[in-house]
Amino acid sequence: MKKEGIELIKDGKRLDGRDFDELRPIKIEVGVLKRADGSCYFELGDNKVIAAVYGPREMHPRHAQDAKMAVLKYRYNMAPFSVDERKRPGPDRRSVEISKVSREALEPVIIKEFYPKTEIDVYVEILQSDAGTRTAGINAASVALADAGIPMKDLVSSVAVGKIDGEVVLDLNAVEDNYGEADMPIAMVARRNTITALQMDGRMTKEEFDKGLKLAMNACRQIYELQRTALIERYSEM
Amino acid sequence: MKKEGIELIKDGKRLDGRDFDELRPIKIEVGVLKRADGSCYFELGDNKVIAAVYGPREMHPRHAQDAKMAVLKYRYNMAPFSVDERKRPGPDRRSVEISKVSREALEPVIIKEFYPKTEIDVYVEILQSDAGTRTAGINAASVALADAGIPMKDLVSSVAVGKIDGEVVLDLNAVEDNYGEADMPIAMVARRNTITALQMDGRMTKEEFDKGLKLAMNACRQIYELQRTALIERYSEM
Amino acid sequence: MKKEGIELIKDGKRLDGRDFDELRPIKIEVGVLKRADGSCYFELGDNKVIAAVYGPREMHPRHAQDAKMAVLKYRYNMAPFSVDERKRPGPDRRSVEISKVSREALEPVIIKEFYPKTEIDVYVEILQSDAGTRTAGINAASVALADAGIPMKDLVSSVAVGKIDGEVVLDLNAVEDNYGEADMPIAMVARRNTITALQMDGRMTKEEFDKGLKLAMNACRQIYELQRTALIERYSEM
Amino acid sequence: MGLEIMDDVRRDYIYNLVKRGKREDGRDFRDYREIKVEKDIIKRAEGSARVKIGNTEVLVGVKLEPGEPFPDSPDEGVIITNAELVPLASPEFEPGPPNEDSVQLARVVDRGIRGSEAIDLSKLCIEEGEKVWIVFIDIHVLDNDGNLVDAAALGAIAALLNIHIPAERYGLSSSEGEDTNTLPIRDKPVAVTMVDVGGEILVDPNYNEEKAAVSGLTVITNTDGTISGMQKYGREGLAEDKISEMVEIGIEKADELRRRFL
Amino acid sequence: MGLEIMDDVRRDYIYNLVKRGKREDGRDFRDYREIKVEKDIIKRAEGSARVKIGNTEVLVGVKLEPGEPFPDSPDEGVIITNAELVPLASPEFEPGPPNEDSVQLARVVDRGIRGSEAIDLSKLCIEEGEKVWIVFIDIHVLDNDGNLVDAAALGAIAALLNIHIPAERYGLSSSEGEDTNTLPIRDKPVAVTMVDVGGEILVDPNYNEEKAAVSGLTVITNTDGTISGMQKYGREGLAEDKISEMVEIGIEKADELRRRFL
Amino acid sequence: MGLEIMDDVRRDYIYNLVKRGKREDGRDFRDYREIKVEKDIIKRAEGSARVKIGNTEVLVGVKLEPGEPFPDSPDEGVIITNAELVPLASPEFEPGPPNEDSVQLARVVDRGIRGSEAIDLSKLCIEEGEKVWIVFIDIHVLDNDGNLVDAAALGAIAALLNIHIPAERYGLSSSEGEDTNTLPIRDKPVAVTMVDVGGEILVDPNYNEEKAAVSGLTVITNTDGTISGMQKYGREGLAEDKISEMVEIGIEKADELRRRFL
Repeated sequence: MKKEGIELIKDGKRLDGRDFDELRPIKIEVGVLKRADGSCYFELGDNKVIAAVYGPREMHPRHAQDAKMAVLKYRYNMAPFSVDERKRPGPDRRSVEISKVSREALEPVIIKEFYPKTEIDVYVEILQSDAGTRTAGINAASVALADAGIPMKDLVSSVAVGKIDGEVVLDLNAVEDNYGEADMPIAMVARRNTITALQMDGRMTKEEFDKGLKLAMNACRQIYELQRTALIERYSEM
Repeated sequence: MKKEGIELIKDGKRLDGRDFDELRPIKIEVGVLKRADGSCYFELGDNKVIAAVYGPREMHPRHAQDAKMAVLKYRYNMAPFSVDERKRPGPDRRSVEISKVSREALEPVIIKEFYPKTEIDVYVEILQSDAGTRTAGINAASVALADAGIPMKDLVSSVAVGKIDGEVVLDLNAVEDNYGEADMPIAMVARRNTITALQMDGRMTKEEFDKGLKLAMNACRQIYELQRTALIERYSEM
Repeated sequence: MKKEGIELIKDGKRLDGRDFDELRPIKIEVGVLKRADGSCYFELGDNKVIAAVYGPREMHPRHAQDAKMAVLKYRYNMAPFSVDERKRPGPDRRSVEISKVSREALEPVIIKEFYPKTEIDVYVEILQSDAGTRTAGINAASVALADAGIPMKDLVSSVAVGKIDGEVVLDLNAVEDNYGEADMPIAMVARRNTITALQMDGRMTKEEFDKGLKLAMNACRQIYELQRTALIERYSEM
Repeated sequence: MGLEIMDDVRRDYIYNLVKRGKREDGRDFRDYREIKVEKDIIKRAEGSARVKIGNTEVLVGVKLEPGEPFPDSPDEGVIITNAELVPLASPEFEPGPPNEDSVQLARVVDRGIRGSEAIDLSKLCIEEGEKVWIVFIDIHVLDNDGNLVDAAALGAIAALLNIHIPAERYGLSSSEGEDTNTLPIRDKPVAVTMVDVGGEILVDPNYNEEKAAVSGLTVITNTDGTISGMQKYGREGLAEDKISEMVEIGIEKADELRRRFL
Repeated sequence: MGLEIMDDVRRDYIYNLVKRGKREDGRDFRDYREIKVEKDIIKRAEGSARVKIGNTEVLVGVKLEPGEPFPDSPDEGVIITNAELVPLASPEFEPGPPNEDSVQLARVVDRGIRGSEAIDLSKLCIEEGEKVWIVFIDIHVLDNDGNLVDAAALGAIAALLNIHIPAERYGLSSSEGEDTNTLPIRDKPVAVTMVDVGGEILVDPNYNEEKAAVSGLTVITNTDGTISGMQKYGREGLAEDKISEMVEIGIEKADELRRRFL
Repeated sequence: MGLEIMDDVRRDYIYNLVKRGKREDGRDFRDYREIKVEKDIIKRAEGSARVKIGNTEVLVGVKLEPGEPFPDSPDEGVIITNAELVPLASPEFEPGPPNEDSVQLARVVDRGIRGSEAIDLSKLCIEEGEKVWIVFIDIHVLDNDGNLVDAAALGAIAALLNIHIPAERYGLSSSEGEDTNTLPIRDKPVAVTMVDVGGEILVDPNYNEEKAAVSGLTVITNTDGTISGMQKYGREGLAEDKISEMVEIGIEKADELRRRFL
């Protein structure tokens, strides 16, 4: 599905000047919304996303409650103006799948047993998109969950790797994603080396995959530190 | 949004021969439907609308019930053949907004505390449209509520004023609405001088607004008398 | 609605070589699905349909339960690839009507009083269509209900008759349906001579109708024997 | 639960009446309630009719708009029949998309008009393969006291008679003679609905009779006595001879309605 | 039940404050909360603005895309205003299609822009009857602490100012001078919302004040002091003189906001 | 509650079996159940395949119809992959629009076909920017006893092989040689799904094993051993080395399936 005709690597650098293993600039703000129980604004290059957490709160309808633990819900949503061609409001197949994968990315760290019969709602809004919104969303959601005081075993960090002009590189931007050969978003509990989300499309050899996975895992560890720092700053302010 | 190029006032009269402060002919019939608890057929010029009331009746789903009072619902719906270009069946954004505004127009007079946990349903069908359907609908609904025996403090009466060819006039018809400069529907508890609905679009000065409001309030008092007369006739028949 | 220009009968035979009163080849397999409580695969010429039955099982939502008997549900659904022009997934008006008529075709034989508050679900999937899918579906559903052990007074059998080139003939195929003059599907409790479904479109005289009805009833008796044989074989295997 | 008991009581009441040869409103088994047909009451529609059968009231509006033909009949107009069981008409109707009852109502009426070929669709082609007239037949139910099908079918054919094709409104002038702007109607299909209560055939069931019946049949017939549509209803079967009798009654009553109202 | 009691308590609390001439956050009755307007924050949009009024936060993005004109105005662009009350913004918002609150929010903002004729739609025709620019004004609510209308309306007009028509992206080069690629804005409608609590008029109600109010009014006014949109809310009526007073306040406060932020 | 207890019992049962090196149906951890692939069984489809993996049964039909290209690839055909989890196939499937499970199933299969570039979309252009072939891949699940992904993916590629482009039906004669009417397939992506139960990797999980597993992975690989799609599932994480092992198994098993069935 990748298109050809654009040189994405020149003189060993990517079009935006990054090295192969270099993340785009990241900005994290915690507790940016008043009404939500927890929230986080997350920038990854030109991606701007915001996550809010509500709950644990009573679950409706009742027959969907789980008597043993909280139910985690996750809604990934793109603002209509977040992409070049206006996105029609409402869920589409892509956002339904991303919501599922993102929820499963976070589920392993949440101690759901503390709040039976309740639901914990994670809402992620993509305000501006430049490839990588699902990973930015998971990063934001992870921090927002912590900000909401949801009991968690650890934070989840997420990033994509991909293949452009035959090279395995970290954190594709939109041009690289459109003209590249493969894209692989992952999520990870950075301090436990556990992969909680993994998707891949495009074409890669096993060796490229192994290399990409290592690259992504390293980057997740960097992101983890930024998430942690942002939370510490937030709570030292308070 | 108003288009130009049609002269709407000639020799001090409107295209249909009316004076600036003149209502279109009104016809009211009470109790026209058998299955409904209350009903009213209302003509305003070429507008033909019918309102039915059901209730108070048990409210579903239960969690939407109000333990202290009845819940009023209002559904404004246009028949597909009521307008020049066939209207697709089902609610659209315009009808959703009109339903809300119309419900709020009637809410102040209904003694909802008498029937906790119930709902009172008002259904308004627009059979033929010629500008002014929402006001005709509120007038019809008000009479249908009385016909259904719903306890009310008073009747609500409704009419629009607007601005055409620079003049503030009463009760725009479709041509006037399409080529005029402003339209302002209001609803009112005529005997209490209380405005229960007010919308405005187009452009008016404050002075025009004041003048229009007085014009509308006077017309509501006329409509009130017609509503009252129709109800009295209905009950003297019985 | 029938189109003209194709000769459907030549030398007293139909285009596919059948006599006027001849059914297309029928193939019945019972118990073809593992997860369903009962199932049946049914071929009628080029029609391939499969029916599954689930239940009696608890009915949701509860307020839709019938305290005195089971509720029968029936869903007729065409696979997107079952017709020449891809069918968009999901119910359309045709399938909603067919589901209703098919449910009513089966209702008279099901002893619903045995299972109050439950629902019995019949799901019919049309995998390949060649005119006659609703009748094939009813035949399949009837056998699947028996396979599921639902208590029944008898089996229901179904077939269509129609009019082509002025002749009343049995079991129209797609070409005959498209270019013919009338189509009349019926369902019947074959051993009781009771008609449980009857629809007709096109144009027929009363005499043609009478003739067609007799033709269809005879064919239902044939189909009944095939259904019965298929069930007996299934249970003698077990 | 309360409602279910009421259903049983009503069913027994109607059943016992019928067993004594009577109907709730005093009619004979083969009689229609009083029928009123008013035509051309909706200005915005190309054709319209309000039909009352007793307390049942249905408004049918017909509109014509240019649109795309179906790929398999590029030179023919299109009929779209739609029924709205708006909640104004009955405490049992709920707002929302069409359910199986409104779909069936629309499709039975539609089938009668199609089967009779009442509308000459070949006259509704504007530009082959590109643009044809879409005939929207919208059935708007106002009061449901039973037998919506006959009221809707009668309203539909009444509304279709005498329709002016709105060519001017869409800038589609007809080059030929002036009568090309009239929708040609070639037949007058009429629906007659009957139910079986206790083995008796009741024509034109009212709401209570519909509820008490175990089965029913609509027979739609044409000016020449041919049948152009049928539909059986209900949770019980019908014997062959009963159906045959119903078809005969249907032809006879349709003829009567056609002469009186169309 | 618990929640309803909370509602009553809050209502009484706000009411009693107002009766003593006070507001929850210490403002005067006629004062807005602190307002911040940031423009052009979304790269992918042709125009955007983030508006904060106190803790209320709304993001408005404007996009232009080629599309079909309405049949009755073949040479004019089209405005489509949409509001999403995404569940991120409030525990009371639920995912799903637009409900009456989001529809009303979008339509009131839309009415102000249309009524003022702020956008010269005749400049947005690409090919008469075939292709015009569609102006999508998308209101994305991020945090709801009351008075969404004023924030959304201010965001909409702020986002509309200084828009570059993306003709290149769609291969639609403009033959004429270069300034034809700027969306011409002719007026700056501003919405001012007030509520009635205990007979007092409060400008810019916060969430609790909205809940405590029995009625409210939005007045949208233009640079020349004319009115281009109004909407009354709530379950109680408003007297004529109260409305008249609100309109005057609306004109005055809009003027102030316009000068400060647009 | 009863059902939840059953879930626990089943989970323990499967877990304890695995801990003793066994599977419910006696297979080895790396074995597939019996697989049957039947091709071209649906006349109305341009291609079709029925795949059985044990009791799991999936029918895939492929249809080609002319339609509009995407604006950003005006000279390429379009693939639309859709999965219906019809309620016939499982007591857990409900009628209605696609939910997250059916969407994920369709998208994972779709990704494998796209990633491998199995279909040469540039060969599916009819008229640049105007008309291209839309390839509808419809996955119809008939019986769900686990591992729908592998069955659907195998069915999709099997159905895609040997497709005749229905140019005649749409009056689109191909001017060039006759083999232009065959859909060119350039690769044969095959999906292999594995789950983790108690730290062991089970290939081709059946329904009970899926329910007992805490995580899983689908690996889609091509003829040359490259990967063209992956998806992790489940409420627990997977360690790096476990994923690496799964990818190796995936490549090996895909090769086996490809040789046996494609």
